[in-house]
Amino acid sequence: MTQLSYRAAFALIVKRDLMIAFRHRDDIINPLLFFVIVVTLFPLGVGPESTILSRIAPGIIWVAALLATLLSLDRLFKSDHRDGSLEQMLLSPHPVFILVLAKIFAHWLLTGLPLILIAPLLAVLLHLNESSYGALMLTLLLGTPVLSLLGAIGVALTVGIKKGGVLLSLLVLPLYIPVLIFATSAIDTAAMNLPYSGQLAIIAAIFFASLTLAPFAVSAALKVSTN
Amino acid sequence: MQFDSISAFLDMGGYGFYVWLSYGVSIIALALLVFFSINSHKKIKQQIAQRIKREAKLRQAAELQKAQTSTDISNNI
Amino acid sequence: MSKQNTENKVYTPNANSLLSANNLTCIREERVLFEALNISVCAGDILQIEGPNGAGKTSLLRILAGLSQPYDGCVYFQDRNIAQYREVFHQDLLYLGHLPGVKDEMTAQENLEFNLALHGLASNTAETTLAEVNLLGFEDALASHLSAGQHRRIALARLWQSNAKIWILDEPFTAIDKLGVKKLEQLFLQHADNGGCVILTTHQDLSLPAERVNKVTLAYRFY
Amino acid sequence: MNPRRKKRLTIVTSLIIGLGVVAGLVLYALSQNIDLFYKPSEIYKGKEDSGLKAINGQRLRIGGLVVPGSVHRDSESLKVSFKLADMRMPISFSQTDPTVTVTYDGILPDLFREGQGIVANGVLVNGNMIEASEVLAKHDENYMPKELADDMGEKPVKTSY
Amino acid sequence: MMWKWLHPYANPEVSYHFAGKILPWCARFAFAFLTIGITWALLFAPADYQQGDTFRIFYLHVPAAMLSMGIYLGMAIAALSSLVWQLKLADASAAAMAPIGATFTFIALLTGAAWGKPMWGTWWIWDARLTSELILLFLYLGVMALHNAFEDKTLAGKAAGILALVGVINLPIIKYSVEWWNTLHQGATVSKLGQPSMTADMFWPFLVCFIGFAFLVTTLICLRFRTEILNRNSMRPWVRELVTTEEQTHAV
Repeated sequence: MTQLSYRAAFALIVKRDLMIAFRHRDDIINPLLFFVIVVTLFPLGVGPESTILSRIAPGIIWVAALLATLLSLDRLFKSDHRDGSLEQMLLSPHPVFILVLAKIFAHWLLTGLPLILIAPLLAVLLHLNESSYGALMLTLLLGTPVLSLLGAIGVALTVGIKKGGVLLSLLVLPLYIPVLIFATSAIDTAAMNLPYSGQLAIIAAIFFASLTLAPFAVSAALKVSTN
Repeated sequence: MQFDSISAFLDMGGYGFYVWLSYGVSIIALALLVFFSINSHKKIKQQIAQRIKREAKLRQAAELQKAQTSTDISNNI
Repeated sequence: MSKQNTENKVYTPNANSLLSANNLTCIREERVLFEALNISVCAGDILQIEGPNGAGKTSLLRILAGLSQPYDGCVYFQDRNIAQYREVFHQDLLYLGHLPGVKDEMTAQENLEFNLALHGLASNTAETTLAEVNLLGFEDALASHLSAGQHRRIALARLWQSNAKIWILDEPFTAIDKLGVKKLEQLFLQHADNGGCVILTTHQDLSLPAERVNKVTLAYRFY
Repeated sequence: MNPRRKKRLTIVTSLIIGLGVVAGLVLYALSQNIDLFYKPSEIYKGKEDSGLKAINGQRLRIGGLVVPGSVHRDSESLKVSFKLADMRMPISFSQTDPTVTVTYDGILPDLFREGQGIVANGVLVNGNMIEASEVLAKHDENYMPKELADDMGEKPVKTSY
Repeated sequence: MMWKWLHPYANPEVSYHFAGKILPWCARFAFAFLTIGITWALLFAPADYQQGDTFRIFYLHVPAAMLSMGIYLGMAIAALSSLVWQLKLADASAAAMAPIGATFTFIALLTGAAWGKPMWGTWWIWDARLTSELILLFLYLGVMALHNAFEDKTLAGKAAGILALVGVINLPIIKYSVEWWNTLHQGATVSKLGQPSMTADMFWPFLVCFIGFAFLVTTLICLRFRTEILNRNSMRPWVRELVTTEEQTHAV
């Protein structure tokens, strides 16, 4: 029997998930739209004063990104679980962590990446301090994969539960806190013209830690919830 | 004894509200926890007792049916 | 096929059997579905699991496939514990559950191709294989436009391409017409003759020769 | 290669590489001395490590010791102003210490007193004035009865501000 | 048939009865220590030179905070042993600990707030310790919610265990991350072993209180552990026998 290499199996799953998502475009566009609308709500709620907005812009963008990711997490394993294709993937002769990693990567390509691309536009609307743009992009680049990785753990744990939506946010949001704190702190620090490489290094550390450990946690969780 | 009178004790040097709030809520929370722990223990036992009765009934019904139809459902117990 | 309760704890799996289960116990929601169950399946065997609803047929199949963990006991592929040799085992396993695992957003052909590719099989024969299950002309139809029976047939199409020795099929005949059932049964026989084995559950009576089919019956237990 | 061994090898190598990178990044981050508050002297000289100076109108957080005798209360309102000097152990003050003036409009915490360490959030105005929006008192780690504190010369001043 | 059950699954039964045996003693000790400790703390311990009588909150706040962390650690260790060594009883004990830990975290937060208001001038401050304690509460609630969401208690235990473990990796990160707002909370007073930075007449009532709370926690864990064992083993003959005999004695 010819055995697929890890890379081929990874690519196969990513390709499939991207194809499904592009045929079902709402899934990509809706979280993005949600992100934009949440961000635009803040000037309306807080008032259009630019000093206040630029002060809270990092927090708004990050919290909105977090919620948008949360909204899109359902797609990660839920539909595959519902139609049985998750089962088939777990029965394939590949290590589960490769499949999990591929699905998470596809999820990030479909949610994290668009968020990163659209974030600078929203930052303009919120009068983000000019010196903060670099930090915003870098933190999003390192931080959104973490959101997908940690979110996958939550989804994997709740995938078999009928009303898992609210539960999912209860499980996942506390885990998101460190990323949120360091990311906004990095952007704030950048606004004060201070070096923020320390914060960035910590987000990178969180990213690598979750990249290494989350696939195993997700595999274990999937094993439990598909039991 | 640190306090001269009951009122001084209740007053806690002006911080009575905060001290008694802490102690009060803590004791209530712990009491609730103890209560619910004991309660759930009792409830589980009741549930199991109910299940035993229900299963006994089910088994009787099944045996009755078996005797009537005498189908060859092999029992691997 | 042999099913006896053995008391000895140390179990040496039979190297002749393809798949064997030792002392399996399954507990679901605090209910014992079966306990101390021993099963051994050799090349050429067709094993039918019988029993009323809720007796644990699906649970047993999922445990045999390595999808669920038993409460107690082990499953061996040849002489290897599948909990440790999952990848090796799954190379030689084809499992079809209640859910066909067909994505609505992909066409029949894409679904089959993906499933074949995932198991390391060449996908260029997908079109001819779909013809085997009467889906000729539906290759490019999105699965969302197909019926439940057609979904099941897309899933079953893999059987014609599979080179896995062990087939575990949960109700494979659901929503399949008479002719299709006949064809599948022939395929099972052929697979068994070629040194494979089939483990399946079904509510229908198999029209295969009785001496070819072994049966395990699970009883509904009240506790 | 045997899939089981291949999988094990992949897991072990990725764990080692991943956790190694994590350890490296954390060490780097710790060496970066990410402290969030300015000391009073840093308002003048700029941050110790980077030399960056806070500019007027910038939001910042300042931490230091309240200079004894510098607390001025407005008799009409809650406005209060005080000077902050660099925190140092053991606590001592000298005339030559660079100080910044903090103004604050609000109720100070009970633990706020002269010679105490505090942290204030606010905006820098006029080079060395900080308009605080929040003043937080830091209390020390020692608990002792009043009599003992008297013996040790700790002044049990009940806040009178 | 009965004996076949009894042999491999003797463990839950033994531990059920063991927990039942130590439970009344722990309860008695807890009651005694807490009565003495709290009376001492409220009436006889000296007031602090700076903080006055609010210091008496210390005797609740610190034991609760220490136990809230300790229980989480215990839960994570139980979860780990359940996942790695497939210990079925560890599952049950992890599940038993979560609500207790959540209660103590809540108490630590509440007493902290009631202490902070007069001392710092605010009920709540987003400082490192407070924030991480709050997140600890969320983690506990998440573990409990996940545990309740599964019908099958064995699966529930495993899933909640994975979450508890992910949480335990995250706790130091969270703790470190919230140190950014660091500044307000004092350093640990009691953890400097052997040389607590408090005088003996303040320390002894604390110790008595702490031991009392620890016994209370043990009592509750035993109690809830027994409940979990019953819940997971309700199909076992020994449970059935136990329940039937107990019902009969009640009826009489």
